[in-house]
Amino acid sequence: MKNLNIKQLFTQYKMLALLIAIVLIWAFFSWKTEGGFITPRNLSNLMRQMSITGIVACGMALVIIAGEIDLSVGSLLGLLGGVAAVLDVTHHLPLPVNLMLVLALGLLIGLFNGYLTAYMKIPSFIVGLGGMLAYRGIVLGVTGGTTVAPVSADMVYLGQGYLSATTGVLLGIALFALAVFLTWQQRNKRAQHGLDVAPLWRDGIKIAAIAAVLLAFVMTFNSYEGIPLPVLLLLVLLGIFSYMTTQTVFGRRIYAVGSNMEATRLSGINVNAIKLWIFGIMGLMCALAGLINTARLAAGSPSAGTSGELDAIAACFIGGTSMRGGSGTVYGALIGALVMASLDNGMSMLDVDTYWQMIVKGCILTLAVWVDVSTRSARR
Amino acid sequence: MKNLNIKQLFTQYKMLALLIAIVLIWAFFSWKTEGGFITPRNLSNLMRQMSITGIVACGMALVIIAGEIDLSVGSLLGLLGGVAAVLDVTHHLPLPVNLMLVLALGLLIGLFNGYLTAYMKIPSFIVGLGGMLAYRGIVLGVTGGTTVAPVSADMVYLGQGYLSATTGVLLGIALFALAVFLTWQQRNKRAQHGLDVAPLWRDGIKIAAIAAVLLAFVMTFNSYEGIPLPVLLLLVLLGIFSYMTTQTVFGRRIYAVGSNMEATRLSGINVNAIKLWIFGIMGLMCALAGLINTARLAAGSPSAGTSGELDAIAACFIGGTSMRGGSGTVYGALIGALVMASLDNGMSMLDVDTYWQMIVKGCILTLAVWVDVSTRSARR
Amino acid sequence: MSEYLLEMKDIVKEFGGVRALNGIDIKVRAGECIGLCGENGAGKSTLMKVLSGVYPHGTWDGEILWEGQQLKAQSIRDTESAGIIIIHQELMLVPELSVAENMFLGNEITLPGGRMDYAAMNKRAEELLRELNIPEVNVVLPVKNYGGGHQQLIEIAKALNKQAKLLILDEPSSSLTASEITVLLNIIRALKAKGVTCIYISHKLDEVEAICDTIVVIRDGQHIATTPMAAMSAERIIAQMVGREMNQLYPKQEHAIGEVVFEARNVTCYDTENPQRKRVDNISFTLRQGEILGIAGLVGAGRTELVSALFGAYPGEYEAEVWLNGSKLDSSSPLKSIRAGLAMVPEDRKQHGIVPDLDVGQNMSLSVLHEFARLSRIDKEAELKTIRTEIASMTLKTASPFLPITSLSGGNQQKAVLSKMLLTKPKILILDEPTRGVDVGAKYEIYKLMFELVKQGMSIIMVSSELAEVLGISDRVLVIGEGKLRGNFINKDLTQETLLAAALDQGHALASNQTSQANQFSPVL
Amino acid sequence: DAKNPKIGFSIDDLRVERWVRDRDFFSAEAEKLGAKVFVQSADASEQRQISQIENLISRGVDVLVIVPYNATVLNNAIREAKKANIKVVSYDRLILNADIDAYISFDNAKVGEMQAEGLVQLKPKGNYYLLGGAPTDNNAKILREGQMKVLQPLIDKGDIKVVGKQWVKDWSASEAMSIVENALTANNNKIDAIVASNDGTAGGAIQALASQKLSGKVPVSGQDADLAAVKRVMAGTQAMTVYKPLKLIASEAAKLAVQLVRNEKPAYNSQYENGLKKVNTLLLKPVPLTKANVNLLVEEGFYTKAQLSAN
Ligand SMILES: Nc1ncnc2c1ncn2[C@@H]1O[C@H](COP(=O)(O)OP(=O)(O)OP(=O)(O)O)[C@@H](O)[C@H]1O
Ligand SMILES: Nc1ncnc2c1ncn2[C@@H]1O[C@H](COP(=O)(O)OP(=O)(O)OP(=O)(O)O)[C@@H](O)[C@H]1O
Ligand SMILES: O[C@@H]1[C@@H](O)[C@H](O)OC[C@H]1O
Ligand SMILES: [Mg+2]
Ligand SMILES: [Mg+2]
Repeated sequence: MKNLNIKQLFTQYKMLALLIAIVLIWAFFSWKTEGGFITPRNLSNLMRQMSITGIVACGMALVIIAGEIDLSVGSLLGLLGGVAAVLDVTHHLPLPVNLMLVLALGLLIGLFNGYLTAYMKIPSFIVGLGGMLAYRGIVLGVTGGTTVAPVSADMVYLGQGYLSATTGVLLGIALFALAVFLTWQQRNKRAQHGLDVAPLWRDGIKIAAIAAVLLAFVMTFNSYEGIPLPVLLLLVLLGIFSYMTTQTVFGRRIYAVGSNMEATRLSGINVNAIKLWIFGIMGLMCALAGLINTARLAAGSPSAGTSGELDAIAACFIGGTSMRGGSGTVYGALIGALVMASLDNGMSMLDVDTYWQMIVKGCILTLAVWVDVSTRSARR
Repeated sequence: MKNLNIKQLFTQYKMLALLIAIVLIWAFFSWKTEGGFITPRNLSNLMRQMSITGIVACGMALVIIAGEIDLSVGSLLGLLGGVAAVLDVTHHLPLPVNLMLVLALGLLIGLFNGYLTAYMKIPSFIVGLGGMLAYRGIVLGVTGGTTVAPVSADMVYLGQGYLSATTGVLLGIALFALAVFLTWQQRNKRAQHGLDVAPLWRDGIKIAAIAAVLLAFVMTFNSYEGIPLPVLLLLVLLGIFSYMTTQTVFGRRIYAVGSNMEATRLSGINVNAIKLWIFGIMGLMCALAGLINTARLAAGSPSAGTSGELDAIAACFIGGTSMRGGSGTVYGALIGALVMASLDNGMSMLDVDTYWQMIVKGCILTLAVWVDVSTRSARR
Repeated sequence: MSEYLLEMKDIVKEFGGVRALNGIDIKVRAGECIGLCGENGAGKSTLMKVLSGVYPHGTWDGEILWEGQQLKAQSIRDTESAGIIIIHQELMLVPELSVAENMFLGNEITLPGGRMDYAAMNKRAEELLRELNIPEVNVVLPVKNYGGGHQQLIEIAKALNKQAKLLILDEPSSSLTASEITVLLNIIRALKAKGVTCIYISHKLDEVEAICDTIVVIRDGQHIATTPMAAMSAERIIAQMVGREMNQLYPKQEHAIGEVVFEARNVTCYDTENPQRKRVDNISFTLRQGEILGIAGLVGAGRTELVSALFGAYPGEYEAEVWLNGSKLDSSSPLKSIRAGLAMVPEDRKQHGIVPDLDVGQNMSLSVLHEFARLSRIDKEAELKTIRTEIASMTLKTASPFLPITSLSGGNQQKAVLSKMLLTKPKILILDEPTRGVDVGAKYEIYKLMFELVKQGMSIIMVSSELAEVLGISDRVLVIGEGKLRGNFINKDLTQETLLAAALDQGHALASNQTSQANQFSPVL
Repeated sequence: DAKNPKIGFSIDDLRVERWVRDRDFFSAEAEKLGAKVFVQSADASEQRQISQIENLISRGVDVLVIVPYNATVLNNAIREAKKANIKVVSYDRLILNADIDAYISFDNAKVGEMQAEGLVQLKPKGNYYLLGGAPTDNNAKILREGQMKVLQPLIDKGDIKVVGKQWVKDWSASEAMSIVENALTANNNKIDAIVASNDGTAGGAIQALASQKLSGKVPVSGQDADLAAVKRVMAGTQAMTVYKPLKLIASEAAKLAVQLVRNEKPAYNSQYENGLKKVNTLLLKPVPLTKANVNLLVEEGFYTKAQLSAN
């Protein structure tokens, strides 16, 4: 049991390290911008700016945990965003229909990628490389190389809308209630099964911390315009994916596949089906990201999403997802995305030259992973 | 011994499959362009067009065989080409000095990448991702974001010069003599060690085939302008790298490291040093490719080499290098590069729409690897 | 219904033209415990993979009747639902998942909505582990935290958790200690009593003798004989396996033991996960010229850590002083150790021994490749000649040195790894579990080789979990327990009981039947 | 041959909207003149453009019309063309240091000037933000030079303050949007004008303004008269774009190309020094386009009325 605690602390510590990094980055930029960086308004911007990478990173985290990679996501995001724009601008489809169609298309293409990887046994790296070219080609074909605009106000709202202040508060309260309920349920369950229950004060502190974070979050956004819809979406995804990866059979099997595919197969699990669906989910995430991107730009641009795969992959790795598969978390990936977005946002606020921005980002990325690697145990 | 032949035939067959693919592609384009595709002039173009990707692919093949990947090569190529241009245009350095400096810089940066990967244990994927950003940033800094031109005629000659017809013929003869000598030496050696010697007719056929290929090669180039220097460089590299991977201790160790690094380390091999040097070589190749690129452009451009890493990696995979490391060949990678270049060249001669070009290339890439995967034995 | 639970008829399985199974027929009655015996590469595992659906129906020829019905399994799922459960020879656990998750992988207990019912699974997992006598394993920790022995037991627990009609155990005991094996055999007996049919594969014939009712021997992919155990003995099993009589398992040969040549002082290894914890705690010992030093101990005792530290291969923090012929060595990396005259054949052949993409010959020459090189160019003819000689002298069974190493049977792979190390001409040879998973015939040859080597003046350190082997081969035996040196015995009238007692003995003084002679240089005494 | 010449048209990047239109107009006119056109798009890669030019040469074209991605890197390729007796026309952007036969263009520096002028007319004083093109695109630099030619005197006078400038990777609209969002935050929305270098990036900038309810209040420039941009100009959210009468330049270029092959004398109206020689030039006028003169587009058939009114 002692061992367990150390280990737990360690995993928590890993996330802590990243959070500390974020605090440092934020502190630095706030100092440099004389507080401009941490105004509610900029934090709202920051979160909106990271939302697209974040959405893609959610899916990418699963893909990488399962021991695969998907390089086609940037192009696929562009393609799906482009399709959404064409359906909206040229065909005037009502938003819900449009959404459904684009999501379905994303799922389908994702499943196709998955099929090639899982059943045709083409390494996902290659499927991604091929898709990167092919899907970008299709966007160009679909949009004829032109920017498709202006998209309808409904759609723009998806990217630029905000929750009203009261809804935000209600949401915060609901989340808090959920946290309390879950903790209480867990205590009950453990007691019921005769497992040792954490001391009450520890769960108390946990709940208090959650309350503080939720409060800060809702307050910050409400003191600007409210919680932006893309950020809300990202939170929902974070919830769903965290639940999926830690609580569901499917989620745990993703780790199993990535950690030892052969053993998983020999345990009677259909590893191909798992991979197939992971890519399907990745496709769905590309559809969501594409929609939000089109909504944010109020236009479908043929070059949308270019090199989006690199951002998403970088976010996952910064967030501690293992290159070899089998370990990683979705919240880690999102924190990784936040690190990158903070750097972009802060440096552009400081009006740093592009080339310095690139150098700094490259160095930070490498540094972050180095810290991760060197604090991790040396064992393989 | 029978088993051995099957195995040998199989490896040869794999290369054969690729060569057949090339023949098909060439035949198709020649038919469609009414012979325009296989004019000496276009073949000369084609080879020059593939030379830069080819040079990078030589290094990348080693990196991938050793179980690593390098995503920074495109940016590094751009950086080194940019430095060469600046040294030439702004500082008027004589060409040999310039060459030496750029090669040394390439080696150094490559070794630095290798150091991060091998000794600091940062996954090469991340080192590459970081480098991709950072080195591109540095190019932008070095060139100030503008194109540095015009470079000196000496340097341009590197990229645009041709061997004279007689030199070409002499080179062909020399290569032929070398082939004869090596075959003869091998026969002798085998006899000397009491190993069975291949029948004379088989070596005869081999030599005849070599003669035919050399003849066709020299004749084709000479009937246009001669052998282009970048193509010559590529051939030299092919020779050096093939020799290195198949004949030297270092080469054998590259395969061992990529196949099972831990077992290799326990066999008393300094695996870190091997990785270090492989990245060093990769850096050198980037320097060469950067120089040729600058010479071909007659200018140092801040966007040179963008996404060059993807082309090189694709070439390696099409050429049968294994994703997992431990197997692959340099000539395979070059054939892979030739396949991609042929597609580009042929489709552009046929005036195919860009978006179709991208789609076709994406599909062919995936298809090629699928064929490779599915014809490969199911071993392991 | 037929009288047999299972009939396998005329099974043929080919790998790229090579026949691993060549028309095997096997019949199993319900409730029976079959001992499946055969040399390395005989096809035992392949046969079981055919049976359990690892190789789906259609990738092999022949017919399987299960409870009188044709069995055409497409995957493990199908055979598992029919009640055929297999424990694989290779460890098949998922390192990143918890012990409990591993035990329920593929058969998770779920709550509504596909949720994992952790409470239920953890509880059941703890029960199973208690049955296997390893309550110290924490079921919520990742499996990677546990060593080979524990993992093997977890694997067994995973199989026990499924409802088996037929349980196949493919070398389940290769990393287990004697006491753990006893627990395992008792569990199998209990299963038998409940009417579960078993197929038990092991190279340790005493286990087979102890629990099997019927012995099936196969050789070169063909069925040799099916005999009731009552009519068999270990000797007869061996004779059927190798096709000739073998009157002796341990070919002990006289050899001269010289002066102390090698000394390890104060070896301490720290756990990689938890640097506070010492996996090896200040061990020192000596080794004489021409001596075979056995190192015995329970699984997890730290023997592998000890020897890998000596060789400079321990992945975590460690301290060690290594002396050879009176001078201190730098053995901080395998490279330096090999140069200094040390060589080690690691425990885990697949992870640390073979290089799968190199062929047999290239694997053998890997460590000494530079010796064939002039100006870095390999003289391939010279290399091939050496390889051929080595293959002949090791009686390594391979059709050609150019075959992939992965196509060899385990025993032959082991020989290849061994000859890789021997080519470095070491003065001190460290063998970590040299005969794990190796058949009796090949074991015999490896022992013979060891004796030849010590006769030539080499000294050998052999880590082994098989006490019979330790006693049969060693001149002297060290016993390690919980990272500490627990005993140092001259192998004369030494018994398994003595060694076990020393290994289990906690907090007592160092056990030894002989002190002055064996350890005159040892700082321990 | 001279009657049915083969024209190779090498375009920088068909992913940028205007070039698609250039291509269509060009091909239509050339075919009318009896020529056959081979179009290539280099997708913003100088290496690919060189390869494609080489391929067009092997294809045996009689004249090359080139929209360089990077104007400084083509002289080797052009030397090859000259060796094969192929005429070379530089289209829209002047190819430097190379032996080209003719240049037809709207001047990029001029476009930059118009962008700045368009904004200065509306906001002669105040805080300006400079949103450049791709940092790797030479033309982005030339545009910036043109803009600065107008702005610098005003900056020196103290009327205009440049509160920030960034290049936009790949002319990407989303990148432009983030940059402007951050700039607005950093300056407390105290930005009075945004000099965007083309319509794509202008679109991103305007979306960022829209979320601050500033669109239409802060003038934004552009260029190319992309359909989306023209709609924005009409809606008042984008102050101006620079209309380059693409149909004119395209058909003039087609005519010019055919004339060169047929050894006829084209009607040049200017000469430009490209570093190697004085190049005969046909200079066309870019037109600053504001709400006041959008009808021009319909008159010239650049867009149909329906296109502009459809939403
Ligand atoms: N996937 C495979 N590809 C090629 N050959 C194989 C494969 N699996 C097994 N073989 C070959 O089939 C034969 C039988 O192997 P198998 O693993 O069944 O032997 P075994 O009796 O279980 O031996 P051991 O006692 O060493 O476990 C061996 O010659 C082996 O090399
Ligand atoms: N509790 C543990 N936590 C982490 N790793 C372990 C643990 N126990 C064992 N291992 C690993 O398992 C492997 C084998 O265990 P170890 O070396 O301790 O035992 P040993 O005495 O060599 O026994 P054997 O060789 O019989 O397994 C080693 O590589 C070790 O790192
Ligand atoms: O027309 C513009 C062109 O001149 C510039 O070079 O690239 C972007 C285009 O919008
Ligand atoms: Mg076996
Ligand atoms: Mg061990």
